[in-house]
Amino acid sequence: MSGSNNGNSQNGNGYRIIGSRPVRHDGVDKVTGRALYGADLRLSDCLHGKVLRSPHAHARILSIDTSEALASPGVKAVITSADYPETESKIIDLGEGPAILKDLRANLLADGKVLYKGHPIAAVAATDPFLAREATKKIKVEYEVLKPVLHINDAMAEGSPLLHEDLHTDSLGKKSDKPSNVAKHLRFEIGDIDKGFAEADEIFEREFDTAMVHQGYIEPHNATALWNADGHLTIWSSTQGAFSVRAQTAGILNIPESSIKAVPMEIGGGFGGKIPVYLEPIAAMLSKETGKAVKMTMDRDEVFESTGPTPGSVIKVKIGVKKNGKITAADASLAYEAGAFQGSPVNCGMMCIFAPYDIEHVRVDGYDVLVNKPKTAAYRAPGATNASMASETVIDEIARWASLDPIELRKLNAAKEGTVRADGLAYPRIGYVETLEACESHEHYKAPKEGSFRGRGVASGFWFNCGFKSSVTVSVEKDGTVRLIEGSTDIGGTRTSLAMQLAEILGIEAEDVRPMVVDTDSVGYTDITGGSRVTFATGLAVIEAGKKVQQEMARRAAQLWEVDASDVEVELDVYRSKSDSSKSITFKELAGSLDETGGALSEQASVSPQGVGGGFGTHIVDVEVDPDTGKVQVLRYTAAQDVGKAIHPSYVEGQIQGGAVQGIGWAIYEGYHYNEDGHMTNANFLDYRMPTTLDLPMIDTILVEVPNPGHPFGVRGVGEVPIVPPCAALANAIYDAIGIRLRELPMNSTRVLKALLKEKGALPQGVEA
Amino acid sequence: MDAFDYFAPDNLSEALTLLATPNKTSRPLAGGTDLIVQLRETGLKCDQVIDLKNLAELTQFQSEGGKGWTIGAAVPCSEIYENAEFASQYPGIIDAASLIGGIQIQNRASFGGNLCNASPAADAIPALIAHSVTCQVASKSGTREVNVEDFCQSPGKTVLSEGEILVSLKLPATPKRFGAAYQRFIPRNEMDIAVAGAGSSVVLSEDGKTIESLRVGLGAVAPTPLLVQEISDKLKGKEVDSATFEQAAEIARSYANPISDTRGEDWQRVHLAGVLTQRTLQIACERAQAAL
Amino acid sequence: MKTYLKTTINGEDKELLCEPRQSLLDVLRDELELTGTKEGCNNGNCGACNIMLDGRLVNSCMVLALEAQGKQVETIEGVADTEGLHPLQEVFLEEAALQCGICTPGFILSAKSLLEKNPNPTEDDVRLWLAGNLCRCTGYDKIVRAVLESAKRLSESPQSEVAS
Amino acid sequence: MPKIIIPSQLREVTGGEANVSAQGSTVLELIENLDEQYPGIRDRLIEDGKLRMGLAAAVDNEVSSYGLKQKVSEGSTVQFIPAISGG
Repeated sequence: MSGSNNGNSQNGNGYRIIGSRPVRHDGVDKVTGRALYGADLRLSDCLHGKVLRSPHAHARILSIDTSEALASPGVKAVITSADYPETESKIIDLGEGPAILKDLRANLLADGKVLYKGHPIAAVAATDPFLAREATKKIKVEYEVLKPVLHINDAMAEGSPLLHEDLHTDSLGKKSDKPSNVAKHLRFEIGDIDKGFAEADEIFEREFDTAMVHQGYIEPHNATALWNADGHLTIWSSTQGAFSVRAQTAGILNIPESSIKAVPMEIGGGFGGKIPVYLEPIAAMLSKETGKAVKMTMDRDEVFESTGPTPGSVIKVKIGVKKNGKITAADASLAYEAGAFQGSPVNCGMMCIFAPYDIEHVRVDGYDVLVNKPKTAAYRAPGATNASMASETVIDEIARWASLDPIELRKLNAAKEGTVRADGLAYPRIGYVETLEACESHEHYKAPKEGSFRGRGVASGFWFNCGFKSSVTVSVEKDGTVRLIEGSTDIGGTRTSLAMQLAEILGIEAEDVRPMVVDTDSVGYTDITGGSRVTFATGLAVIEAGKKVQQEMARRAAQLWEVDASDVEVELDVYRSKSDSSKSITFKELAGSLDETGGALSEQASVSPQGVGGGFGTHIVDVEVDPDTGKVQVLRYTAAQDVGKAIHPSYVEGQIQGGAVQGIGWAIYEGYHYNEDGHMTNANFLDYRMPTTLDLPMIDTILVEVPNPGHPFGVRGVGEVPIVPPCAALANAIYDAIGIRLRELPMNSTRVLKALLKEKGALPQGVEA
Repeated sequence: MDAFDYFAPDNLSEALTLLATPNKTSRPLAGGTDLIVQLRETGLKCDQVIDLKNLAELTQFQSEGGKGWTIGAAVPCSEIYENAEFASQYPGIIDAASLIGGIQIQNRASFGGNLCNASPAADAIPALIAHSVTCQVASKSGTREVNVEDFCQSPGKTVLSEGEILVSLKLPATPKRFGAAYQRFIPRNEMDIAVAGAGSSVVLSEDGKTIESLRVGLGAVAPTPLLVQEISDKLKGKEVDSATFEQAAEIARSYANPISDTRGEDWQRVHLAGVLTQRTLQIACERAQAAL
Repeated sequence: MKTYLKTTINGEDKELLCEPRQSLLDVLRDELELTGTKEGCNNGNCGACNIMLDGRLVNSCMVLALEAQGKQVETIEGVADTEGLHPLQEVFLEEAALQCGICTPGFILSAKSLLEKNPNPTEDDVRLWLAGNLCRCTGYDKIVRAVLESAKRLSESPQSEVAS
Repeated sequence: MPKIIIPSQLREVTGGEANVSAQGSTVLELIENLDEQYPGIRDRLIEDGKLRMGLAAAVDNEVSSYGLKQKVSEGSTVQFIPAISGG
């Protein structure tokens, strides 16, 4: 086990295991190719399913004729939304919050209308994937093609084509009289906004437009379902939450959750995009129809066109500031693309946009806007990156206006414990200022900037992280090792961060803990892996179960020594009799005598914790812009983040590096490109450009540790914060390099070149700026 | 991908016979990095795939003893740039061979395949134009030579007629005081297809101060790759200086008439045609001067 | 129409019938149940399906299975041997150079072919060689460091060439 | 009596008041009591017998997952904020 005991985090203190860097438990299978992901599953006598997807972005379905497909070679079943069982329930619990059942169903199999190109219409099960795909081409669908609406401004405009004729804007319970593409309007307000702007010496008002982007996980979605004659349904799939698969599938198919066993396979990346189900209920229906197992996988273009990218957005920001740089008022309007059905994370963007700052007068409006694009889903701190691109760019402008160093200005206005956020909640202990100070004192920030067309940018970001529910079971083996059974699918090494917390409690080595992610029949209810919650919340369940094991072991020692349990004390892994110091036994030895002291030892714990610790990050980036081509090259990147307490520093660094690079891709390379028919023209990894090794420098990380009081080890969620600052950091660095403010994402070479040529008045005529 | 039959003939005449099989659509296969994607994603009609990688004529790669080199149409890019002797004489070709896709693609993709795909993006072709490459075409009735700048006729269409195969590329020996370079603009640093590309070659005077002759090829800025003859005619004899390079860029821009698509805007491609011409001419001259 | 294929995979001769339209990736996974080679995009843009074909690193999704007739194929399953993991596999674990792990087999094959060709690569050499392998979890930092560390460890290790 | 901070969009029902107080020991009782003071506010907060979809109750700055059944003590402050999800 390499790595020092306290890790290299800033203030390692007295832990044995926490802060060290043990090798992950599930690693060997992953580096040898033995780990089983959803597509690797081999069930005997298994059919293959393929989906027919809409070629139109907006159309009414007049008729569907599946007869010829059903008669095609090897085809065993064809289903459409008509095959959904009857149900009266309107709202179902996703295991992560409620969802509208009618929308969930219609998104999986179109019901009357297709609302985005790629919208599933029917599904075929056949003896092999080639035959299934060929059969989908034999399904005859008659459409009445309608005009698609693709941009937020068009969707919100009067007289825009309506995606749902019966949808009225909901303003916290009040419905608009006319139907609209705006599903929801939300507003936060603290203080008196007009008074705030009246006190300002200068007011900055800017508008931003960001493109839809995708999580980009390398593993396409997959699901295999087997509906037994006894009505019991087993689902194997790549998911961020097996219990959520169970909840959604049960709701959609109107069957009891208890009749479903969801088996989470190894997951090949998710970042929020594998919380919703896309294939599981379809595979289940095909399996019920055919009496055989049905396996489905998506192609890469299906993943882009038909799963859950994160919303593009139009954001207006207005900030009032005094000459000394003190912000007096902040007002924002955020319009997010919900896609085909309501439910964008605009509320989360509203809570995060001014979160790093202590501002007395704040108003934020949020609009959930439907457009003919796939239904958006969560993507790592969903909604926060768009918002931070807007606010942190204006904050940078204000710093230059007030001739203050960008970090100075942020420190002047920084949120601290007790600061009230726009949504009205006051912060507990937080570490934002500490991240600013970490950057300010870092060598990168002090390094001189040489070379022309080079610039340095800074930006901050916040994410509140989640708690939700988790359960674990801990069993002691006779050889003194411990089995940790838990239900949190492991994307970023959480098996190890949980095993380390258990080892710390029991005073044993991390290698002596066997963490296992199991199916929904084998562990207590556990919510999705998401919201950066696993090391925190499932960690709390591990700690509780670990303490119960320790107490039971103390009772076993007492039994062995025939003393009263209260006479036994434990220190690390040694149990000792207070009254007779000669009586002492290690955890390992005691485990060997479990049979004589009462038999097997296994403890369970379920938690639904509060005390969730929000996280802040501040990033520094150096860029060079090629003035002739507009290409932006990232030269250096440093990310400081308040991680509370880094349990396994390597994996905390990995989360920060991965999140930062996704943010860099979002900032300068990635974006959905639609033609005017609403067809995505870059639904592949060639033209949907995710950063490669050659586009990036090393990503240096600074682990700032301001412990979260809500967790015994001080743990805060770390996974989502790092994706929030990069877009604005790059926008500010590009400004520093070429003196031009870019307010559209992606800031790709085309846009940078256009801005450069416009600046020199060299933009060819007819090219609108 | 619809079903098809697969053949891997080991001699050219059998390959030509197979390619000419009546009422069957036959497609030649070299590296496959274009063909397999098209079969899988565009539903390209195909009854037979004829794998040409066992044909000696298409996998040959050797110097013709001072009279230039021959590269088989199916030779993968990596094999080309791994040949040190070749690399020292044809820097522009090496630039092109080592830029296409990642290592995995370069171990399969061939110049022949790139030419036959005739994509307007034409990733490697401007470098071939700069090096005055000629294409050796064979059919049942014999062989013929086509200048590489004439090989692509329109997007996806080449000069090859029914039953003809591109067998190899002939590269003339590089004259003294010769320099060449190829660059393409891609948004990332790898894995992208060219938004615009330019290949330039020069032969300098004895003192290395003037350009005796030059060739500039452009890619992704017109339906087919272009040899900008006007640059060769107008700038012959000019000084090796930025004014000349600027003139060349001006002429190059005038020949570019690109489309706008996912990868780039039309005005952007026109602008880049000029920038890349300027840069590759400058590097070509520097390389030629270095060899004086 | 099913066609006979005979090829050598990780040193073992394999014979089977397959359809010409099946890629080598399809055959490895669906016919030979060697599922360590992963599909990420099926059009040559992500490297998750990397294998060695006659000593060359290729995307197996872009190779028709029948093109492997009589050739040597090496997959992730052939990298470790009875003595244990290849240094790259060990260092990837020690340096936390993977998170979800779907891209890891591709990166191991890719890095191994680099080190066999260039035992002492610079950071830029590594980044250029690995540009054809996409990863979305790690941001590449620890992967590049792991390859550089493996190069050091391989050059220091006195014993003979590791099983390749 | 527990204090309640009225969400911006419901201040039209409370005559522009942002800070009010009400009687009750659970969130449900508080809302029932509020509705007596400001008729119509109950239906803005509750739908099908539960807190409106996408809404959560926060008591003394802690977001509760128990919705209407969340207990509230005399000195507490209750707010209604959007329910959050993760990615």
